[in-house]
Formats: sequence, C-alpha cells, structure tokens
Amino acid sequence: MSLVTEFSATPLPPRENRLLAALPLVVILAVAYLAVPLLANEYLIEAILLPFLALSLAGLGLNLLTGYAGQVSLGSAAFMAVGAFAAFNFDLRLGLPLPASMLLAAVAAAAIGLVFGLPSLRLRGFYLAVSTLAAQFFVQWALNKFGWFSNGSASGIIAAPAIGIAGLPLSGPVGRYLFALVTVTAITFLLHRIVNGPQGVNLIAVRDNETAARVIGVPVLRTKLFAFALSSAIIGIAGVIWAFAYLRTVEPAGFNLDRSFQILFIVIIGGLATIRGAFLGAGLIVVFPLVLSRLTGLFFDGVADPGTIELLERIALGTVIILFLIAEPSGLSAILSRLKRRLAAPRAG
Amino acid sequence: MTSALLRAHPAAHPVRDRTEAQALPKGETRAATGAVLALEAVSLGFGGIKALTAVSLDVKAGEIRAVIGPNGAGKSSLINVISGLYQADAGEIRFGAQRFRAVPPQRLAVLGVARTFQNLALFPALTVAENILSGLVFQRRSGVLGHLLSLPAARREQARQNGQVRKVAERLHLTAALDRKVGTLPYGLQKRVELARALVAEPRLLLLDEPMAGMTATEKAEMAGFVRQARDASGLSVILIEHDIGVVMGLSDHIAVLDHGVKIADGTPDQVRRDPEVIRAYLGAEAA
Amino acid sequence: MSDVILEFEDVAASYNGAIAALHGVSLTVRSGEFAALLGANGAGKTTLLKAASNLLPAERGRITRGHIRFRGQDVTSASPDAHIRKGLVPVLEGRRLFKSLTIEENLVTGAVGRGFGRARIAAGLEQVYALFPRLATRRRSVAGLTSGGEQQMAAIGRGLMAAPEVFVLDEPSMGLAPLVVAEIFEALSRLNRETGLTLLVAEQNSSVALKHAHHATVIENGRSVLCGPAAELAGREDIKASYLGGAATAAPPIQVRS
Amino acid sequence: MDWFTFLFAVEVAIGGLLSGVMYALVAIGFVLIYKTSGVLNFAQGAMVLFAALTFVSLTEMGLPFAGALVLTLLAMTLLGITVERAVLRPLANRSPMTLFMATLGLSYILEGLAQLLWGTQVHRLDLGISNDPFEVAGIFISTFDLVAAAIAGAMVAVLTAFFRFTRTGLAFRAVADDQFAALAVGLRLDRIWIAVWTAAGVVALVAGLLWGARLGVQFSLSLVVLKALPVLVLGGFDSVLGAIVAGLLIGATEKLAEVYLGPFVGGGIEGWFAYAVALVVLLVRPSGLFGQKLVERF
Repeated sequence: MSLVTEFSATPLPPRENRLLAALPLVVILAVAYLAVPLLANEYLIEAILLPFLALSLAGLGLNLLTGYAGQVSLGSAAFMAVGAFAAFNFDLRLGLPLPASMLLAAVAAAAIGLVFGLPSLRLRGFYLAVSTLAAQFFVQWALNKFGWFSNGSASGIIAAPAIGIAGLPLSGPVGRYLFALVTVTAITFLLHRIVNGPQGVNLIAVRDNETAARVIGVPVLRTKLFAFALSSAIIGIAGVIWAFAYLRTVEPAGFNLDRSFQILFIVIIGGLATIRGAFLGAGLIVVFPLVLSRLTGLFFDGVADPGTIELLERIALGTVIILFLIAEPSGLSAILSRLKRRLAAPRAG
Repeated sequence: MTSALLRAHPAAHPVRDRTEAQALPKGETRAATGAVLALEAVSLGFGGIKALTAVSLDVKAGEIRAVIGPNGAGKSSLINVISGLYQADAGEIRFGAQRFRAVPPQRLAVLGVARTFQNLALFPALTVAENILSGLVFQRRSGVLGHLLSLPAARREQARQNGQVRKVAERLHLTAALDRKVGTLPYGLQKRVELARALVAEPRLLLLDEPMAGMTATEKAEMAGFVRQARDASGLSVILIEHDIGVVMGLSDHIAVLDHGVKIADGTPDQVRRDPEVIRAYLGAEAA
Repeated sequence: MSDVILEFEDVAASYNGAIAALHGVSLTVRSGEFAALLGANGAGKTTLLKAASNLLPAERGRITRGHIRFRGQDVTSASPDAHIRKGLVPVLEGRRLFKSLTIEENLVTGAVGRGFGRARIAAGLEQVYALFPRLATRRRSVAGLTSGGEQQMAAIGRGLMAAPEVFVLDEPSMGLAPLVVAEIFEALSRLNRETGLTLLVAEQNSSVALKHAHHATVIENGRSVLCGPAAELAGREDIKASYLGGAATAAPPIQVRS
Repeated sequence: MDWFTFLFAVEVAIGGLLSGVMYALVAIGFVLIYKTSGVLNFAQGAMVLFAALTFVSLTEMGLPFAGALVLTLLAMTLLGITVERAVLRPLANRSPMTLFMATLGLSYILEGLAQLLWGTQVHRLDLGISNDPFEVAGIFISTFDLVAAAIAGAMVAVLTAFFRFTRTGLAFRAVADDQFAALAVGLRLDRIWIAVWTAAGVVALVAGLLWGARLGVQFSLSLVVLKALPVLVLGGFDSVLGAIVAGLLIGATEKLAEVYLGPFVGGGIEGWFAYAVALVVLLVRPSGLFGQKLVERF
C-alpha cells in the first residue's frame, strides 16, 4: 500500500502540456513542408535531405523489427533492393502509376520478408541475425544473375523513370523531395499508431519475454511474422525512394552488406524502439561523412592521396561508433530526452 | 473439439461476478472428473535426471493447493509441465474434460489457465496498464486495421478491456501505478502486477510459482490476501509454490509435498505438518 | 579474538545511481566470530555483502555514503580478486556454481582465483571432501545436474578452496530442506570452532542462524535496526515477532487479511 | 553413374571438405570469444587481415619467418590488450547487441589501420608448402589443402587440451558459464579477456597465413568472416568441435552444389549457398549441431 501511494504524488502531464509537447513536431513539419521547398538549395536536398529521408524510413522499418519486436536483422539492404527493383518492374511492365507501383513493391518486399522471417520462428539472437544474411546475399545474387529484373541491363543497373503523380511531374529536386517527404510522413504516422496501439503491446511482449508472451496467449508466431512483413514493406518503400527520388540510377551492389550495417547503425545510434531515433540516427549517418570529408580535406588535402583519406575516414567511422556505444547506450533519442528534461527543469523548479 | 473448447473456457465471454458454481466446468465435464485440474502419473526427466516421477494431483474448483518441498524437488517442473513449457515423458494432464500429454502453451489462456513465474516475467518497457492488458490479448477480436481505422468494434473492445484492467488494478491496489513503466517499480509491486496480469482474464486455474519470494513479511501477508480474495470472488483454483511454510500453512486448503520428484504427502496443512515422512525428508524432527 | 576484522560504518548504497538499496548499515565483525546478518529478503543483505567484496561496481552499484573496512582498509580501494587474495572470500546468493563444470572443477576454480598451485589445490580438495563427504561421491558430476543441497555445499567448498580468513556467505539456506540447512550450518559452526574461521552469514531463516551465531545484526529496509548477542535475540519472543516475523520454519500460521 | 564421374564427385567432395577446414579455422576464432564472453566478434575477419598483412609485410621487409611470426604475435597481444582497455572494459555489462556493434566498429578500424600501415596492394605469401596435387586411388588431392587441414587439426587439439587440462583453460570455461560468479571467486576478468582476444588473434594469424597463401594477402581476406558465419550458425557459436564439423559439412556441400547445381542457375551460388545449408539444418535442429542445450528455467 505504502509503495503505491508514493506514486500518486507523481503528476501525470495535463492536456495543455501535451499540446505544448506537440509544438516541436509542428515546427519541424512546417519547416519541412514550407521552408525547405522555398528556401533550400539543390545541394541540401540532393546530398542531404533525400538520402536522409530514405535512410530514416529504412531505419523506421528496421526499428520496428529490431527495436520493437526484438528480432535482429543484418539483411535490411536486401529489402531496399527488392523494393527498388520491384517498383522498377511494376512501372516498366505494367505501366502502373507511381503510388500503385510503390504499394505493390511494398507487398513484394513484405512477401520476401515473410519468407526470410520464417527462421525467426525457430532461431533467436545471433543465430537469427546471421541467418538474415541469407536474404542479403541471395537477393543480391538473384538481381545480378537474372537480367530480367533489370530489364537486361549490364551488371544489373537500373535507371528509374522520371516520377510524377497524376500527371504532376515531380522530377525536379523539390518535387522528388516532396514526394519522399509525404511518403515518409504518412508511414511514420501509421507506424506511430501501430506501435502505440494493441499491436505494439504484442510486439514488445514478444521482445521482452517470449515465453511469458506465449503463455498468456499473445500470438507469438503471428506477431513475429507481422513484424518481419511490415518491416520489410517499409524498408522496401525506403528502397523505392532511394532509387526513384534520390539516386535515380541504382545497381544491386549499392544494396550491399555495408548498407545493411549502415541501417543497423542508424537504429542503434538513434535509439532502439523509438520513432524519432530513426530520424536522429539517419541524420548523423548522412551528415557525419560529409563533415568528415570536409575535415580531412581541410587537414590532409595535398598531403595524403584519396585512398589514404578513405582509410582514415573508415577508421574515424569505426571509432565514432565505438565511442557512441560507450557514451550513450540508449542512443541519440535518450540524449534528446535528457536535454528536454534539463530545459524543462528550471521552469518546474 | 471446437465445441468442447468453447464450453470449457467461459473466459472467452467474461461473466462478471461469477459464482463458484458457474466457474466450474459445466455438466458432464464435472461429472467426468470432478476436478478443474488432474495430473495422472506425470513423469519428466532431463538428461538422466528424474525431475518428476509418476506425480498425480487433483485440484478441485475453488481450492488453494500448495506444493512444497526442497529446491530441486520438482515443484517448478510441475508448474512448467502443467503450463506446457515442459513436455511430460509419461502421464496425462486434464483441464476439465480436455486431456493432454503435452499441453500447448499458446492455448493455455484460452483453456482458462494463467500463471506467474518464479523470476518475474513481465514486460519491463510497458506500463503497468499495458502489462495487465497483455493478459487479455488472447480474447481480442479486432486486428491492426480495426485499430488503425478506429472502427467502432475495435474502440468498444478497447474500452471494455481497459475497464477490465482498471477493475483488477483496483482490487490489487495498483491504480496509482497504472501509467508507470513496470521496469521502474520496486520488486514487490512488480510481483503484484504479474498477479494482476494473470487474474485479469478471470482464469479458472491460477498457477503461482513463488509469488512471494523476496517480499517482506507485510508484503507477503498482503499478497496472500489478494490470492484468497481472488479465489473467494470468482471461485478459481490455485496451485501455489512457496517456500515460506508459515504462508503456506495459513493460505492453503491442501498441501502436496514433493521430494526428489516424488509426491511424498498430500493432505490438509495439519496432516502434512505431522506426517512422519515429511518430517523425515523435509522438515526435520526439530522443526515439527 | 576481540580485534575487529571487518567493519561497516553507516553504509548507504545504490544501483544505477538511482535505486537505493541501503540507507545506513553499521556492524562490526571480530576475528574468530560467527556473525549473522538477519532480515527479510529485499532488506539489503545481499547488497551489503556484495559491497564488502567490492562487487557492486560489476552490477552498476556503488557505495554512496559511509565505509566498509577490511583490516582497517577501505574495501573500495581494491578489486574483488585482491580481497580474496587477502582472505576475504564471498559465497554468493543462489550458489552461482559454474553449471557446466564438474563439482571438482568448480572447487578448483576457487583455488585458482586465489592463485594457489597444484599442491594447495590437492590439500584444499581433501579438506572440502572431509567436511562434505557427499561432495566426494559427486566430484565428477556436472554441477548443474546436482541437487540444491549439493550445489550449496559445493559453493561453500569453492569458497573454502581459497583458504578464507573471513568467510562471507549470502543466504546459504535458501531453497533447501530444513534437514540440509542443519547439516550446512553444523559444518560452518565446526569450521568456526575448530579453525577459528571468521564468518559473516546473511540469513532469512533467523532461527537456524541465531542458533549457531555468536552475534547478530538485524537490518530492515536498508537500515540496521538491532544488534546483539545471538542467544539474547533468540530468547526475546517480542523481537522475533516484530523483526523476524514469518521467517521461522514451521511458525504458527500468520494472520492474513481477507 | 560410371566410375569416373563417381571418382570426380569424390574428388570434388574431398576438395570441399578441405576448404571447409579453412572455414572452420576462421570460425574457431569466433568460438573462442563467443564462448567466454557472449560477444559475436564481427572483427574476427579484420583480425585475420590485420595479422596476415602484418606478417607478410614484415617478411617483405627482410625479416626471417620466425622473426616475423614473433613480431606479429606481439602485435596480436597488443591488440588484445587494447581491445580490452578501449572497448570491452568501458562496455562491460552492456547487451550482446551493443558489443556486436562495437566489434563492427572495431572491424572498420582494423581494416583501415592494417591497410594504412602496410598499403592496399596485394601481397603474395609463400609458406613453402607445395601446391602440387597428388593422387590416391585415382583421386587428386591438393597437398596444400592437406597440410592446412593438418595444421587446423593440430590447433583444435591444442585448444581442446588447453581448455581441458590447464588452469587458465578452466578459468576460461568458468567465465563462459557465469561472469559474475567468476569475478566473485577471484578470477581476473581483465586478464582473461586479454588472453581470450590474444588467443583469437593467434587463431586469426594461422587462418590468415593459410588463406593468404591461397588468395594473396589483401583486403578481401577480411571477407572470410562471411564464410565463417554460416559455419558458426550451424555448428553452434560456442562449440569448437561444432565449428570443425559444420565447416566440413558446408565445405563439401557447397563444392558439390557449385559443380552439380550451379550450372542450372547460372553459377555464383557460393555467396549464399552455405547460409541455405545452415538454415535447412537449423529448421530441424534449432540449437545447431553441437551448441550447448541447457534446460531453460522459467
């Protein structure tokens, strides 16, 4: 009894505070939808914002699987590839409008995700993680081996068609940016609803204690497969954005193991089981190499050859990853929470 | 099979304020077994070690049955066999009219059986309310789409289940902690949340694996009160594993004693306390 | 006999910088004494004993106030293995044997931890098997497959292999049949009498602990609330009722609210 | 099937078995670390590269074989110490996933460092082992493969004996079982981690020399992890014996599949076939061939 009364002293946030808490989100959306299209230059959109949006979405997809459902995957890039190549073929062979191609690409990625998610019904932890590499290598091999996927182009390179919706051309940087932004916003909203709803309870129950979840009647198998399918679908859509809005010319080798690890870094560095973590992690992963190459350019230009600089960057990236893990195990999202608390503290006191 | 299943688990259509008689399996099931749970000569071994040897046990409706014995006597194995986490090598487990060699654990909740774990098996990242709610997941009819589209049926179901959560939280004095993340609660309260999760679907049989381990005397007394109250309110049956002999003697109607996987005694607390075999193998002459 | 060998002075401790487990415990253990630390599960006994061997940091805990001194030196200044080499040897709660190792291999790890060579290992094994003959018959058994009583004896044996001068045991009776508990406590008592081994034993089962110990300290909710000669505490029914309630084996049924 | 096609199939299988030994060699390095600390060390491949590159560069600088070997061993010990100090110690008590990510970071650092120190060009490595095949009952067997298998066998024997009969080996096994208990009996975890990582470094050196003599010493050497991972999944992350058996199994089936199945799907299946084999076997035996199967407690 006495234990419980201690908590009644902790006040719940009243409704007005929740409105106040939504304010940053409103500001971010306003900037993203209004300020960026009007003010941003091409470099910002092409080199930073487009890859940021695509990788954020991939991070969201993987975070659903790894963060919420607790199933580690090392094969995310394969599902990006499935999404990109499927949308390419739906567009090429069926002439479907972009949203339809994208939706079908998501379905294709989900189907393949289901197949490669089947081992999760028997395997756990690193055994499962390593087995997801099968998806990585198999998909890459299939796309390279069978020319049909890339319409017979050499080494599997595909060039995405100019995109547009309902006759509205979106092939300029701003158009492609808005297309990516709308897609990412919509999926983020849906995912937020899912993980905070009853399905979210199932996911976290399976992650935190599978045995207990099974005994109390949580449909463990269905929940795991749901996570694999939805996660793959989202990552597949990220692949569509990557191929159609960002790079526009992609090859299977672009979706290699390094890309899979990159997405995993995004999730871990951003913060597992948080929506915003994917965005924070993707931001860091996109911006860090740019900053780094500026820095190395500044210090080593003319001193070291490009090969050496590349090696130095690799070492720096590895070091940053380790330092990050040491400094903040819960990721950038946790740092943000702490900052918010610290900012709020003086007002409360 | 399906019809028998529906009859055997009233929990799928929760009835408020069930009396003891209603909680019993209906008509022919009761006549056939007379027990909510019956174990018949259940044996279990791991790599040459016999964890259980031909253990039989009947639990009647509304009965609190303790299982005691030294560490390694097979008490937890017994609960794990009943809940399907281990598969018996021989013997049979019956819930009402349903017979099993291997209980399918994913159907346990539907069969009207709930359990707690020796080492807390909560979901630390979820709130107390969500943890309790997870005990109702098996009754859920609406799916992801229903929730995403906010369909009326999904909303009604959500509201009904939230009501059930609040009710059980109130009974176990957890209302003030409902919005707290379970991982941040002290151990004693976590144990209570686990009990709430087990009780929320109004099971017919409750398996408690050391529900009071690690509690202070006051907390133990409180917990014992909750268990008795739940039994009195809905007539559920309880299997209780507990090391604190004082609590066991005070709370249970019958006590079974296990030693090296063999049931060496079964009776009322007074019978068990005086049983020479129990004194020899477990309690020791001095303690008796 | 009278010199203080292990001293706890107003010790407070917490885990993860947040969850406070101890709020102020003081007690002293004299050389050659059998001291008991009593209190309900969760009162802080385990944290206190881990703190004595400086094991808290390994679980992200730390002492936030007060001092623990072993032979006059603050224990936080040395690592757990350094304490063992100076004779302060812990036996953890729940036995924590190496489950896939055999009983004898488990025993040997205790000596390896202190850095003993082959001769000391052989001598130690002989001593442990003499104390617990049951272990000799199980020496080749994998520890994870032995009974709770045998595991507890092996855990104690593993500690003895390090030739302790102060032996710190956490809840040796946990989950054991009263018969086995008696056997273990008699062995500990004999070691104390015959070799002068200093013992600090945390116990929830106060009746058996008070029967064998010289001195006892009771802690409640992380604070030491009572201490005195064991015989005196054992004789006071009122103390038993208010501080050690429900812990005695086969006590009269406790009253429960309904 | 006539006699010659049969002989050919046997030859292919034996070739596969022998290359499976090479996979196992890399896998054993993983097992050492996983068994004692639960860390899946993705940097094992980078360690193979680092060790081989260091050794070969030292010999190219004119050092004799023995001298280069000793210096490389010293370098691997230094690496073990550094990893313990800079990675393992600050990350103590963190989740296995965090540690896995850290080893990914470590692999980037090692790959970068090795090539920064010794250059990115391909080095030829000649261990003086003949590469001529010899014939036994009509079947050609590579001498080099056979020597490699013998070395791998010897290494497994040494490791097994070390775990079984030495006090340090006992300490390793104790730590593998229960780290906290190991700490509480006075085992020095910091020294044990250094020893374990150094041992894994030595295994990496042996694997790196044998693989390097075959493929040349270059960046792609660090990709042998991808060959070792399915072997680990199949054999169990914590079993040295499992690594050997799974390595043989995967090596043989992979070579047979390449020869008899590959042509039908356009070849190049070695990238994923090993994973497929591992998955199929695991669907039947979820704990792998030899993974420890302790009874779960609830």
